[in-house]
Amino acid sequence: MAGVIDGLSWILLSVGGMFVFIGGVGTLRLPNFYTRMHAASLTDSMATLLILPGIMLQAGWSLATIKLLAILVFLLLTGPTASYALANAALLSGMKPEESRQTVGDKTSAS
Amino acid sequence: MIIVSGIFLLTLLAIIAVAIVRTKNLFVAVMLTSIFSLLMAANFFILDAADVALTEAAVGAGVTTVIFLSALSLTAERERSITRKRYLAIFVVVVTTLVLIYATFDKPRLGDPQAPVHQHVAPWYLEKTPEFIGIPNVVTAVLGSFRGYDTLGEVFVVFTACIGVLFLLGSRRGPEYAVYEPSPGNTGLSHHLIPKVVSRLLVPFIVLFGLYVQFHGEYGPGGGFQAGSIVAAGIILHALIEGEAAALAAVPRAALLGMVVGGAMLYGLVGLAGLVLGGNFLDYSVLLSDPIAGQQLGILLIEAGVGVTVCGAILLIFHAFAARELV
Amino acid sequence: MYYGVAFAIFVTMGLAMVRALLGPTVYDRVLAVNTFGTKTALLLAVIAFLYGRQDFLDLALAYALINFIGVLAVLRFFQNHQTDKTNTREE
Amino acid sequence: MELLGYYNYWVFAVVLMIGFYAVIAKVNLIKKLIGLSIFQSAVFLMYITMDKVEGGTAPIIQEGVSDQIFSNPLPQVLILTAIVVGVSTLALGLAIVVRINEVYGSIEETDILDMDRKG
Repeated sequence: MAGVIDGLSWILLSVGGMFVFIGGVGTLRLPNFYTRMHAASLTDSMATLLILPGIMLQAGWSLATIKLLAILVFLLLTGPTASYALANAALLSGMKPEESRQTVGDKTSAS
Repeated sequence: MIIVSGIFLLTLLAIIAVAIVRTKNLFVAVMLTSIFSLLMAANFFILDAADVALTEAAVGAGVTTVIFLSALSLTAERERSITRKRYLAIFVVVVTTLVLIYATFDKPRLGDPQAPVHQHVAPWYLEKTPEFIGIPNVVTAVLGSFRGYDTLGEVFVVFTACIGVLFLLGSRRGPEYAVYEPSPGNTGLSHHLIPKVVSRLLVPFIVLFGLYVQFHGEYGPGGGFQAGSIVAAGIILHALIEGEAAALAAVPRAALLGMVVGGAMLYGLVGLAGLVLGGNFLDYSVLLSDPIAGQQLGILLIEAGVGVTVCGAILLIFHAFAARELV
Repeated sequence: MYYGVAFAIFVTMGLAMVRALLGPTVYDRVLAVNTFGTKTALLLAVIAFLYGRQDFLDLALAYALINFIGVLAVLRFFQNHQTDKTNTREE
Repeated sequence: MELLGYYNYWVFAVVLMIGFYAVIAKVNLIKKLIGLSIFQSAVFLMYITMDKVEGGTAPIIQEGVSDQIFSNPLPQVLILTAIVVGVSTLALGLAIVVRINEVYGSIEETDILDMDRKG
C-alpha cells in the first residue's frame, strides 16, 4: 500500500513539475500578452492541482494535509481572479487581443 | 541542494535589483519590487528564518504594493530621463562594493557554528526559553520578553510614522479642521463580478488566518507584527473591492485611531503593571503567581498590543493615501 | 522527488523573471509577478517538506491568501487612470 | 565550496550598493525611496545570513525531538520588527513626496531645487 501511495505521489509531483515548467516556457515564448496569460494561468491551476495533492499523499493524515488542502483551495480561487483582473486591466487600457495578432513575432510593437 | 537554491535565488535578487534601478517607468519599478520581496521571503525561509519570511510575506505581498501604487497615482508614473553625469556616483558605488566584498572575507562563512554571533547570548536564549517562558517559539520569546524593550520601541516607531502620515496627508488646507473623506460614490471594483464574489469569500478567511497567526505565534511562526499586517491586508482587499467608504463604514476611522493608540498603550501598561506588582519594567514574571504563566500572559498581551497597533497604523496610512487619490 | 519539483519551480521562476525584465508591456510584467507569486507559494510548501518542518506551511498559506491583492490593486490603479491611456504604455 | 559560503555576503554588498546608487544618483524622489528600501532589504539579508547554523533548523522547539541544532533567534527578532517598521517609514517618506508634489508640481529633485533657487 505504501508503495502505491509513494508511486502515485511521485507521478503527481513529476507531472506537476512538468506543468510548472511548460507554463514557464509558455510565459516566455508565446508571441503576445493574452496568449502568455493563457499559458501562465492554465498551467498555474494545473500545477497547483497536481503538486499539492502529491505532497498531501506524502504527508498522510495530519494537520499538514488540512493546511495543504486550504492552500490548494485558496490558490485555485485567487489564481483565476488575478488573471481576470489582469486581463481586465489590459483591456481597459485599450490593448485589443485581435490587434496584437497581427504583430506576432514582432515583440517591440506587441504593445 | 539548499546552498545551490540559495545561490540561485540570490542571483535573481541581484539581477532584479539592477532592473528596478534601471527602469524609467515607476509602475514597472513597483512591480519588480514585489518580485524582489517574494525572492527575499524565499531566501529568508531557506536561511531558517520562518518568522521573518512570514513577516515579509504578510507585508510585501499586499501592503507595500498598494501603498506604492496609491503614491504613484498621486504623483507621477514615469521618471523623467535627465542626462546628468553619474560617473562620480558609479565610481563611488563600484569602489565601495569592492571594499565591502574584500571585507566579507574576514567574516565567518555561511552556517559556521563557530561564528562569534552564535557564541554569546543566542545559546542562552535557546537554553533558557523552555525554562523561563515555556513556549516553543524562541523568536517570540526573545521578541516579547527578553528583548521587550526593543519591541516597545519599534511599536512606537510604527505609531509615530502613522501619526506623521496623518499629519502630512490627513487634513485639508483651510481654517477649519477637516479630513479628506473618500467619496461615497466610489464603489471600487464592485462592478467586476468575479473579484467581488471571490473577495467576499476570502476576506473572512484572511482575517481568520490573521487571528490564527496572532494567537499561534507562541507555537509556530507568527505574532503580532505578521498578524496585524495580514488582517490589514484583508481589510484593504475589502476597500479595493467595495470602495474605501465601505471599508470605513466597516472599521471607522475613530476605531482605527483607537486601535493604534490602544495597542501601544496596552504594551506600555503591561510594562507598568510589572513595575506596580514589584518587578522591573516589562518583567512579566510578577503578573501571576506562577512566573512561567505570568510570562506567557505578558507575551500574549503585548503581542495583542503589537498586532492591534500595526493593523490600525497600516489601515490609517492606506486610507490617508486613498482618500486623497479620489478627490 | 521534492528536489525535482523544486528544480522545476526554480527554472520557471527564472523564466518568469526573464519575462518580467523583457516586458514588453507593463501587463507582461504584472503577469510575471503573479506567476512568480504562485510559484513562491508552491516553492515554500515544497521546501517546508524538504526541511521536514511541516508547521511552516503557514507561509505558503499566507501567500495563497494575500498575493492576489497586488493584482487587484493594479486593476484599481488602471481603472482610476482610464483617461490618460498613453501613460500605461512603455516606450 | 569554501568560497560559496561567502556568496550571500557578496550579494549583500552588491544589492546594498545598488540601492545606494539609486539614492545618490537618481533625481526622482520615489526612485530614491525605492532605492532606500532595497538598501534596507540588503541589510536584512546580511543579518539573516548571520543567523544560519549548519544543519540547523528554525528556532521553534519541536516536541519529542531532542538534540536539534537551532539557528540563531536574535537576528531574526531584530529583522522581524524592522520589516514592519520599514514599511511604515516608507509610507511616511511617500507621504512627504506626495506633499512635495502638491506644492511644487514635480517629484524630480532638479526641478524642485531650480524652483527653490528662483525663489
